[in-house]
Amino acid sequence: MRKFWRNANFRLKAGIIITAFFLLLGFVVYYIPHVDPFTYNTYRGKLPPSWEHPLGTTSMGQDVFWLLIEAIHNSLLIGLIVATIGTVVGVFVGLLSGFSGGVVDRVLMVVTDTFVVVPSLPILVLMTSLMKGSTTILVMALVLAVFAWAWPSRQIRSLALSLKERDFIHTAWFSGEGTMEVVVTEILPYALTWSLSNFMNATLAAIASESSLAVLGLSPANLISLGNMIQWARERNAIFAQQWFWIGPPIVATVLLFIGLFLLITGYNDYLSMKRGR
Amino acid sequence: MKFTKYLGLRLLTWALTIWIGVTFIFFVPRMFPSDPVETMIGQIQARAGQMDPLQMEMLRRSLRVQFGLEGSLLEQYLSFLWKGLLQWDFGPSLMSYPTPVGDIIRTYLPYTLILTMTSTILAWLVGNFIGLQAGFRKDRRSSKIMEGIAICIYPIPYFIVALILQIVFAYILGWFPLQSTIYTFGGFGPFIRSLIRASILPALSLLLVSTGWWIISMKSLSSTVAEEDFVLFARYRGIPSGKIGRSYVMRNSIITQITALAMSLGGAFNGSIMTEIIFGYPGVGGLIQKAVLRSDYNMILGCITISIVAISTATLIVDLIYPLIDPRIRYS
Amino acid sequence: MLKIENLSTSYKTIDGDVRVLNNINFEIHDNEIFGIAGESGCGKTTLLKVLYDIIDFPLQVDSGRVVLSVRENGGTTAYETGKIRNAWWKHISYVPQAAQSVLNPITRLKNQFLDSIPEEYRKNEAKEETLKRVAQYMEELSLSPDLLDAYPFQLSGGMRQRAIIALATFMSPSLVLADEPTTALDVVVQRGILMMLMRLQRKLKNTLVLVSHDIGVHYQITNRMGIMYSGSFAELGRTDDIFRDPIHPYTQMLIGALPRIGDKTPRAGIPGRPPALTNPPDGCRFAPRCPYASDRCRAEVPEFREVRPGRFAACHLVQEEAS
Amino acid sequence: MAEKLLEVKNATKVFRIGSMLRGKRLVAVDDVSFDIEAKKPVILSIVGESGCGKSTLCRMILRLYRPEMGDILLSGRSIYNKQEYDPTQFRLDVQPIFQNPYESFSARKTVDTYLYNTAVRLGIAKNRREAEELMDESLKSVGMSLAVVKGKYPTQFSGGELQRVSIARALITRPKLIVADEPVSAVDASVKMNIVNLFKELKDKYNVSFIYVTHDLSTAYYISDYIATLYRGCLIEYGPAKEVMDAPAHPYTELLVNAVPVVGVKWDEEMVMPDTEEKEYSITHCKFAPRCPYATDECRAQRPELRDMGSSRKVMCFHPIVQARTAEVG
Repeated sequence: MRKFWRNANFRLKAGIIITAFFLLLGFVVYYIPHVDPFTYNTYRGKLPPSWEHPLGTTSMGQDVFWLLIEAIHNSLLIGLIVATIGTVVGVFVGLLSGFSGGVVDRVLMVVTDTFVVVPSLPILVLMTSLMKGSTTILVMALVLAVFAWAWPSRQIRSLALSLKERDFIHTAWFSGEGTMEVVVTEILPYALTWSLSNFMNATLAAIASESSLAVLGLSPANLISLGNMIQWARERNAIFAQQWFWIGPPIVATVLLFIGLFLLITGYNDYLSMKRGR
Repeated sequence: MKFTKYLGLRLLTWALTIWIGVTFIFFVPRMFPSDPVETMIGQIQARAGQMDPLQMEMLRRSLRVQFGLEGSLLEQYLSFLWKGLLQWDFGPSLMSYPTPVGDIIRTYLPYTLILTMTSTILAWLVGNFIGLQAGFRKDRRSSKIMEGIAICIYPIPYFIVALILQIVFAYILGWFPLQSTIYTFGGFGPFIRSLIRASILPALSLLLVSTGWWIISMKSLSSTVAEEDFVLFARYRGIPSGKIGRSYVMRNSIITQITALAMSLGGAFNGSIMTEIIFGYPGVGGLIQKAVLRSDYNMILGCITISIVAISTATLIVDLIYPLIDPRIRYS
Repeated sequence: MLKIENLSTSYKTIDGDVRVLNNINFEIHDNEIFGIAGESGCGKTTLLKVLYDIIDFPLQVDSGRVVLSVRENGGTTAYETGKIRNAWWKHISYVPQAAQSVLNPITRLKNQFLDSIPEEYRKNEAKEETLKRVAQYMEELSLSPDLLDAYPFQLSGGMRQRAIIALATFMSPSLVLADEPTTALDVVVQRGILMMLMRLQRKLKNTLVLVSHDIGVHYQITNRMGIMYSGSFAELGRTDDIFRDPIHPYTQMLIGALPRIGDKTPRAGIPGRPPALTNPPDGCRFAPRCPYASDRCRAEVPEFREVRPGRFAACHLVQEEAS
Repeated sequence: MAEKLLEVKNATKVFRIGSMLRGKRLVAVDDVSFDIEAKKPVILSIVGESGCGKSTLCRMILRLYRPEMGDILLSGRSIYNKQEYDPTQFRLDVQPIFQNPYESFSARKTVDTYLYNTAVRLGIAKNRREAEELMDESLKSVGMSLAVVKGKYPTQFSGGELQRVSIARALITRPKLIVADEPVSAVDASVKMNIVNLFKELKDKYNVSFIYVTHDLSTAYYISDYIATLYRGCLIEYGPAKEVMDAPAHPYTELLVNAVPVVGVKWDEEMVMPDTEEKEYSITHCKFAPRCPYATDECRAQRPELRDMGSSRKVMCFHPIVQARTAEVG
């Protein structure tokens, strides 16, 4: 662990620190007992920051700080669920495609490529607008996952294709391993290293998609997410009213979270390639 | 001979992509329990009050026809493919009844195309130029600063960048209007002037994000290429480093970046939808938002179909440039 | 021609410096083919890099230098480590391993030729004129000038390597360094290319340094050769002498291990493996594998010295024999 | 019990290069037939230049590629016939050794897991203790031991050591046939002989036949009983190794033998190497004719048959060199 930290590059360190900070806010601070920030008029509206309300309150009398904490929690949760589904499905489809070859592979490839090329947002708009308002985090995540599997599957397929002709796969078979065992113990370890960086990427993309849908008013109306928080502030004219402590924190949080995750991804990739280089 | 084969294959995947995409968006709404016709009737009832049952039945019928919900699933599907995909006829728009959806999209599409294309191409050129400098001359201070800036801007979602630009330039500094207005009447001069004025902030937000991406990817790509055997061997041949940068590193990295450009178009389109909405720019993005608010499903389906066709075609065009630059595709 | 004085180099790693070349001294003469032999990891590639002045991180020169003397404008100019780059391709050129990846994959060969010819050699002539000279030179080497219009991927490995040799010798450099030039090629092609190198050297009367792990190749075409083991030379001298009468036990065992067509008598390889450079043994590095090793061998590093005129070796046994 | 260990019957493998629409056809292995007797173990070398199809042939015997035409029989049973092929028995009888030992094992696993799997999964050892005994015995027969190998990753071995481990793994099943694809080309000269000698030794000790695929003619001469020369997918010469290489009958075999940089005999500097590298794989006449110094109009018109030359030698040539030589001598 200490050695890892010593060898880690600056980006990886910065990424880890920022991401850890957000995980702390979203999954530790979140559980400190607090008033439900969604309810209107819990406090007096438009309060400036104070000890009691570190980021002030909204026009509707909600506490911005706790609103932000819940938003970070929910956004991260959506991101993680989508990334998990996307990675698992992507790895599965990619391995299937790469190993089966022939017609199955070709069909899967064309479908995968379609999902990579086609613009995802309009289709997500269509899907979410059909279930406007009546969704949960999980359903939202499932919808977002429709576009989260294609890229990893493409990558895993090419990884599988390059691995399957490698001699150690043949050695494994001649050592009595069955096809499933070969996939699980020989291919998967290689796929996992790659999947970790893809997982973070997918988290990032999912949070961004959810926020985009929120700005369109298509995220569940009762879901406190970073995107919805920004959207609510925009709807209530926080910009015109110069309520910077209302619209500012979710924007700053989103920016920081994204930069943090991105630093983590590129830092991790650099770290891997450096490790391989030696 | 070899090229026609490449072309044929590429055209085939192009057609398949569009077909799969369109089939997907045809079946998805039909998998959801909500029925757009009933939603629509509910809305009309809410507005017009109780209606005569016979009249309502007729309305329901005609709405089903207009939504393309008449007949068996297969018939609906075939007619959707035939009318929508081949004739661009998506039925009437329900928010500006009875104007056909196709006509409305036709007036909005050029704005989006201009915005997306200029910003994408500009971002690709500028980003790759800076990225090449940063990758080939890694140790320069300016390279590191450029990369640092790119890393801090690229990961931010399009609409956040748009929002920040709006707050800073339109609200605080007041240099631009908060919402775009384009004067379609009043002559060519005012039209162009208002178009440029309305496009600058949306274009800038698209540019910032995607330029960031091209800088980052070109930097890592060109620094990898710069360590390839043929670049090292070129150095050992005593070729001046400027020449190596141009004819060895750049030309070989650009090939990869063209493929990447083709892959990125969908994302760029998503981005322009978001910025259009933030700035109220009169493009397809704004149209989609309005259609969503008014539950105009014909319009949504039309916009999506057209965007799938547009993006796939743009991807196809970019891919066709590829063999012009890479002789390995041309000759083998 | 080329003088190597007290050369020591190491690679910087996070676990400290790893010494790869140890105090190397030798000379390469005018008008000869000099071979450098050795197993993987013995330092022969590093040595070649330093000879060609490719000293990039993490490789560093700890001591010593390489001096290249060439005839230029009537006089003799000496280029030293750090300056040899200025003589690249004009006086000293480099032939890499016959890899797919050493030529720019997307430009025709003729452009790669033009790129490598500096302005002063173009004599203000038009591109076409220069290309005509190149085509003429290709014909002299019995290569088809049509190759110039080809892309690298259109050529077979052997053809590409011939083109690279033409590229490397077009400006008649005084020294050509070839790093395993035939390693990835088939024997028949290998023989063709080695003969081409040999004829070229005879014609230009310059110096060719050939690095190869294949002892047979050295026997066939080099005049003098050095055998490296774990970072320094074990033995160096005229090729024929070395094969007729190897002095160092490593050389003896290496030559003894070579199977020959027409001879089925049992042969043994050398037991053990070369020492790790990160943690070399004290004394002679070959001692752990040497059947004749004494306590002295295991304690004291043998000096690389001239055993007979023109014949060098680093072995305590030889010194005893001589005294 | 069949008297042949391995029979390769008209094996043909065609690769399609390029896209699915209209790809080029490349006949990698072209109607190759030969067999290995079961009576006593032999080492058969398959030699030829890169791209001659020797690796493809070897992969067909290992069932890694399926031949387009022809069949391969092991102890009289086709390995491509579903009724006759049994995957477990096949792996007990045939084992591979690959070119690059570092590629033969996953970098993410310890190498002993492969040996352990071989012992347990194929039903040779019943429990861990039996398996470990087997592993240790196998490792000892290649000059290593379980104590040394256990728990180590591939990168912790030298190339020569790891190649020994991979031989030890193959030996665990006590196979009848080991197919070794360029097993020493990634190994240093000083240890190459150690591994080659091991083949010779194991052949008698474990009664196992070897197919030794190589481009190194000197080691092929040194260890093999029989030799097969491939050229552009065709088996052009076959016979006892010593006889074939001492007096090649096919001009291509002669060329190959002459091109080896042998210590002791300097090359004739005047000799021209006919290495025009034609990329045409679909020639209908003799494939070697364009490079052959002795080619006649007949050679450029049709393809020669694989002819029996007596003393179990075969050659695919209209004008085998042997006659000329015997004429000179006589």
